[in-house]
Amino acid sequence: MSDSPAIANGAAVAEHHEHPPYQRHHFESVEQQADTTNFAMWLFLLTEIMFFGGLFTAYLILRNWYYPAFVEASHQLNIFWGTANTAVLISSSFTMAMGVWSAEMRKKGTLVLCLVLTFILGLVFLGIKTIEYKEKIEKHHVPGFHYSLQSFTNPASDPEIYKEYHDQPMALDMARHTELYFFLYFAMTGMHALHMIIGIAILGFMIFRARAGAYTTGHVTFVENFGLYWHFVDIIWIFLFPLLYLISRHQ
Amino acid sequence: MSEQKQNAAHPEAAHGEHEHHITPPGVYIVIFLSLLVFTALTVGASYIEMGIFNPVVALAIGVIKATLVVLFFMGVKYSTKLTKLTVFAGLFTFTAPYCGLPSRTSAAHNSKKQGGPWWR
Amino acid sequence: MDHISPVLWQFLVKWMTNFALFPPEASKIAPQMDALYFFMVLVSLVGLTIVALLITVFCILYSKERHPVAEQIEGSTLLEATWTIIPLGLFLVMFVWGALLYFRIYTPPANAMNIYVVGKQWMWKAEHPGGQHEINALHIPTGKPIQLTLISQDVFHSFSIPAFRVKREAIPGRYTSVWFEATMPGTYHLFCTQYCGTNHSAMIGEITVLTPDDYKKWLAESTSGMSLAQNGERLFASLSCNACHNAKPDARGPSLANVYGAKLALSNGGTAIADDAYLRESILNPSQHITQGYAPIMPTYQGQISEDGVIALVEYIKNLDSNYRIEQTLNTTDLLPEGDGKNSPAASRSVEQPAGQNAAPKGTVKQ
Amino acid sequence: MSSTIVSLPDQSTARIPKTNFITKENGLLSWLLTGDHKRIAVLYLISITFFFFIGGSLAGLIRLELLTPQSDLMATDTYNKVFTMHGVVMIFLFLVPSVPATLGNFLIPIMIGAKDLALPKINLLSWYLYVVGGILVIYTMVSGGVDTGWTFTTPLSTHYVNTNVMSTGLAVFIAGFSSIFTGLNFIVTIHKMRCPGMTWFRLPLFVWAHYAASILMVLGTPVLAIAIVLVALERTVGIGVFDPAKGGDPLLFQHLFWFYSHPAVYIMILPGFGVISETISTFSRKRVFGYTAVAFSSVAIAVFGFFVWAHHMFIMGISNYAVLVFSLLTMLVAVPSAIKIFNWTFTLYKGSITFETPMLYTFGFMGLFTIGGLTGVFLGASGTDIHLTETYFIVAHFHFVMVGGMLMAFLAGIHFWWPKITGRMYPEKISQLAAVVTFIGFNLTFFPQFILGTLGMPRRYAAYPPEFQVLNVFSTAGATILGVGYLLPILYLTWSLKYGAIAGSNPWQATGLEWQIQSPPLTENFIETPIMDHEAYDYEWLDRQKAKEVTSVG
Repeated sequence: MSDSPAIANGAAVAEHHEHPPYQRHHFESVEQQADTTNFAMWLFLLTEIMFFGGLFTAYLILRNWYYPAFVEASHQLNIFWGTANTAVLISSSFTMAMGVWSAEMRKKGTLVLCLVLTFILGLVFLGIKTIEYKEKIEKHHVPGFHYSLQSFTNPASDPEIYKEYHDQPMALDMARHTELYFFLYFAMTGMHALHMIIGIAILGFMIFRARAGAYTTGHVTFVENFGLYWHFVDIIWIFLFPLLYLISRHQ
Repeated sequence: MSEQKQNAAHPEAAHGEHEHHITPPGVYIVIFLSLLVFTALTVGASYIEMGIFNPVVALAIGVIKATLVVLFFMGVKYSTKLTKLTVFAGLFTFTAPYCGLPSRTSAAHNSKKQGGPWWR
Repeated sequence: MDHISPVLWQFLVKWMTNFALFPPEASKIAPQMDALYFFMVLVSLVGLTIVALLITVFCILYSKERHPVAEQIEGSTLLEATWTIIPLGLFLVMFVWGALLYFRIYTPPANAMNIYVVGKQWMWKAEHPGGQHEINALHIPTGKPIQLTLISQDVFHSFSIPAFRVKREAIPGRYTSVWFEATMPGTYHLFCTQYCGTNHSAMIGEITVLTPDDYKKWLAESTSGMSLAQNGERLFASLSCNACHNAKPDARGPSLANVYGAKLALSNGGTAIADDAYLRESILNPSQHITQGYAPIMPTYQGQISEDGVIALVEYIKNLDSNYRIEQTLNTTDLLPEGDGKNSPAASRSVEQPAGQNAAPKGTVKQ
Repeated sequence: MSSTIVSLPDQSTARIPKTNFITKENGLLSWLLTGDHKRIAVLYLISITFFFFIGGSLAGLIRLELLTPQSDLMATDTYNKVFTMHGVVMIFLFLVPSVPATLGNFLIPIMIGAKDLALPKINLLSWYLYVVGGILVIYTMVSGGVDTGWTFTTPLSTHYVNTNVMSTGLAVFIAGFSSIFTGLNFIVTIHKMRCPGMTWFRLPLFVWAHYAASILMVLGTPVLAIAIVLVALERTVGIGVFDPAKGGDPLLFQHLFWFYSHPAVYIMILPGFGVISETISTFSRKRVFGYTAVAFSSVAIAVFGFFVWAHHMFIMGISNYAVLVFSLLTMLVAVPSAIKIFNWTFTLYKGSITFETPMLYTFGFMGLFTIGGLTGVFLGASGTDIHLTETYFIVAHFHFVMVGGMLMAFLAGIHFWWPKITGRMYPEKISQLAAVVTFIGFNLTFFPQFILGTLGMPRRYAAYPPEFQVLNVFSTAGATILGVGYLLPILYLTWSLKYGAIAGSNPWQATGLEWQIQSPPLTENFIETPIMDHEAYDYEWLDRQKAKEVTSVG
C-alpha cells in the first residue's frame, strides 16, 4: 500500500471505537446516521408528494371541466363517515407522535401501547373505508364495473341522498362524467389506503420489535422515520377529505 | 474531528447535546385537540352556504391542519434548516403547477378552452 | 465490380439531382420561416466555429510540449458575463422572432377559406365546403388563404406539409386549426408526423396546389352534387334537430340563425363565443351549453354522429350566419364554377331567415 | 503528441493491491448481497453495458430498414416495435442510469471522503429494481414487443394497440423507482456524508452535477410513475381520464409525461457535464475556469428544467400564453449550457494540455453537444418548432445531445476512471482510434438527419419517399462505423482486465480524493477519514504533496 497515501493530515490515531450495535459501519457517529436517515425519509416523502400530485392535478382539472357532475357525484359521499375517518386518522397521528415521544423517553410500555393504538386506529380507518366502498359497489358506482348513472339522471331514485341535497336530474351527457369523479375518488383514496396498508404492516413489525425493546435504547430513528411517513399519510387525507367530501356540498 | 469521534464513542452524550428537540406530550395534546376542532370547523363550514368561499375555507383549514401536523407532529419547527428547505421545496414543486387554476364557482361558464392552470 | 459501379453511379446521380438542404418554399409563410431558420443556422455556425476555433488554438498553443506548466486561473467575471449575456440576447431575439412567426401561422385571417380535415388510422379525409371529399389528398388554389380545421377520430395525428412549413396536431375530441397561402402550383408531400400506430408511415398524401383557374376546373369535376352545408342540413333534418331548433316562437330550442360567432348567454350564468369548438361541444355535450331561457332537454349525440357528421352540422350552422356566409361567398365565388355559388344553403334558407331572426333575441345576444 | 501525463509505477515491481474491494470477498453471493457502492457500481456497469448493446442492435435494425425507402426488411409493425424497444431500452435502461449509477455510484462517496453511500441497502435495492425492470423489458421483447413509441402517447397506448403495453409500463415504473432511489441516495450522501473540510465549494464539479441531476430524479420520476399507473388503469378498467370519448383529457397525459420526461433529458446529460469537468481539468492541468459558474449552472439547469416541459406540445394546441411562457423558459435554460461550454473551453487557456483518450472523447463531447444544444434552440423557438418538430431534425437533435453528448461523456468517464475501478490501464493507442472512429461515425450517422428533418422527413417512418434515400444511406453507413466505434472499447477494455498495465493509484496525476487512494480502492475507501484542506482541482497542492513524498522516501 506504499502507493496509496490516504490524505489524513490531521490524523488522529485511528483506534477502533466501540460502536453501538445499531450504528452502520459507514457512519462516523450515531448522530450522523440519524440525521441522514431522517433526511432521506423527508426526500422520500417529497417523491410521494409528487406522486400524489399527478392525481390532484387530474382531479382539479376535470372538476373544473365537469363541475356539475363532480358536485353531484360528491354528494354520494357520506360526510359522517368521512368526518369519522378524519378523526380516526388524526387520533392515530397523535398516538404515533406519542409513540415517538415514548421511544425518545425510553418508555417501553407506553411505546408498545401507542404503537398498538396506532395499529388499531389504522385498521378502524380501513374498516370505515370498506363500509364506504361497499356502499359504492352496491350502488354500482365503481367506474368500469357496470357503472350506473341512475342516481344522477334520476336523483329521486336515491331517496337518502335526495332528501339531503334535492339534486336536479342531470342530463345524460353530464351524468356520464360522474364516472370520472368516482374513478378519481377510488384512485386517490385507494392510493391512500394502499399507503395505510403498507404503514399498518410495518407497524405490526414494529410492535414486535418494540416489545423486544429495540427502540428504547436510544435508537429511535426507525420509529421517528416511520412517524414521518404516518403523518404524511395523514396529511394526504387532510386534503383528500375536503376536496372529495366537503367543497361541493353547497354547490 | 476528534470531538466528533468522541461523540461517536458516546452516542448518549451526543444525543443530549445537539440531538434534536424532544417535544413534550403537552404540545402533542394541544395540537391533537386543535386538529379535532379544525375538523369540526371545516365540516361545520361546509354546511353553511358561502358560494365561492366554501372551497376556499375548506382548503384554508386543510392547509392550517397540514401545517400543524408538519410543524409539530413531524417536528419541522425544531428541525434543521435543511429539513425546512426540503419541505419548502416539496411545497413549491407541488403547488406551482396549480397556480392560475381558476377556482370554479357555479356561476362561471366553463369551456375546455378556458379552464386550466397556467401551463395549459 | 461490375455490378457495384452502376449502383454507385446511380446513387451519386440520385444525390446530385435530389440534393436539397430545405424543401421548396411553396407558401407565403415559408420564406419567413426560412429567414428565421437561416438566422439560427448562421448563429449556430458562428457559435460552433468560435468554440471549435478556441479549442483548436488553445490545444496548439497550450499543448504540454509548448506549455509544460499550466497557469492557474480562477475565472473571469467579465468573460463569463460576456458569454452569458451574448447568448442570452441572441436566444431572446430568437424567442421573440419565433413567437411572432408562431402566432402568424396559427392565427388564420378572417377571410380564409375553411377546409375540414379528419384524421383517422391511417388516412386523412379532407372535406371542402363545396362538398368535395378527398382521401390522402388536398387540392387548393394559389393566392387564397386556406384555413384547415383539424380533428382526429381516434389517436393523435399530425398534419404536416413541409413545403408550406406548417404542421398541426389533429387531436381526438377537439378542433385545432392552421392556415397557409400557397404560392407555387405543384404537388407537395403531406405527412402524418405524430406516431399513430401500425401504418403511421403510410398515412401520407399529396397536396396539389393549382392555379385559380385549374382549381375551378377541379372543383367542377369533383363535386358530389351537394355542398357540405347541404349535407349538414340533411343530417340536421334526419336527426330531427329541427323539431326544436326550428326558429318558431314556441320552439323548445334556440334558433341557430346567426349563432355562429355570437356571444351567447348561458343558462349557468356564463357567456361563451359560439365558435366551431363551441358548436361541436354543444352537439356532443349539450348540458354544459344551454342557452339562457331554455330547458336542458337536448339529448347528447355523443357516439351517434361521426366526426364527419359533426363537421357537416357545424358547417351548416355556420352557414346560417349571414356574416359568415357573405364572407365565404365573397371568398369563393371567383373560384366556384358558374352557378355553383347558389348551391350554398343560403339560397334555400332565405325564406326562413326572417323568422329565425325574430326568435334570435330570445336566445342569443349578438354583440 | 508524444507527451503525456500518464505516470505509471514501475511495471516490473508493481502489483495490484492484494486487498481491495474486488478481492475482499469471493463468490457470486458476496456480489449479489453486497452493500459496497463500488461493487454495486460494477454490477450496474455490467448490466448497463448489456442493455446498451441490446438497444444498439435495435438501432442497427432501424438503420438497416431505413436503407431503402420501402419497408422491406421488416413489416411496419415490426419496425414500430423495434424503434419503441430501442427508445425504452436506451432511455430507461441505459441513458438515465448510465453515468450516475455506474461512475456516480462508484465515485461520489470517494470524492466527498465517505466510506459508502448513505443508504447502502437502498442502493442495492435500486440495482435489483433496475434488473427487474430490465427483465420485464426483455420479457416484453420476446413475448411480442410493444409498439406505442417510448412516449406511450394516449389514446394510442390505451385503446388502439394490442401489444405488451402493461409489461413495458411496469418495467418503466420499476426502473423509475430504481432511479428515484439512486437520486435520493446521492442527495442524502452529498448533504450528510462529506468528510471534514469538504465544504460545498470544495466539491468536485462531478458531484455538483450529480446533485442537480438527483433533484430532478427525485422530483420528476414519481410523476412519470403516476402517469403510467393511470395508463395501466385506463387499459384495464377504462377509467377515462385520458379518453376524450369519456370526457377525459388526452393532453393531460402529455403534460404528466413530459413533466418527467423533459427533466429526464437533464437527468441524462447533467452527469455527463460532471464527467467533462473532471477530464478537462485533469488533462489541461488546470482548475476548471469559473468553478462557481459551472457549479451553479448545473443547479440552474435543474431548476429551470422543471418548467419547460410543454415545449414538447407547441403544435398540440396549448394556449398561446403557455407557448410564450414555455418558449421563453426554454431559451433561458439554454444559457447555462452555453456558459458551461465556454467555461470548459477557457479551462484549456494557458493549461498544459495532453491528448489521452478521455480527453479525445471530451473534445468529441464539446463539439457534438454544442451542435446538439444549439439545434435545441431551433426547437425551443416556437415558430421554427412548427416546421422541425416530429421530423428527423428532432431525432438528430436529441441524438447529438444524448449520444453525442452523454455517451461520449460516459466513454470519457469510463476510460478516465477505468484504472481506478480495475487497477489497470486500457491500451492507449487503440482507444484513441476508437474515440476518433466514434466521432466520425457519429457525425456521419446523425448529421444527415438534420437535413432530412429540415426537408420534412417525419420520424418513426418505416417507409419514406424515395428522394430521402441518399441521406438515409449515409446515415446507415455512419451507423456501421459507429457500431465499430462502440464494439472496440468492449474488446480492449475486457482485454485490459488481464493484460493492461498496472495503473497505480494516480496515473493521471489528478487531484480528486479518489486518486489519492489505492486502485482498486479498499472496501471502505479510506484507511482513515480524510480531511479536505484544499480546493478542488488544486494542482499546486498535488505538486507539494508529491514533493513531500519524494523527500520522505529520499
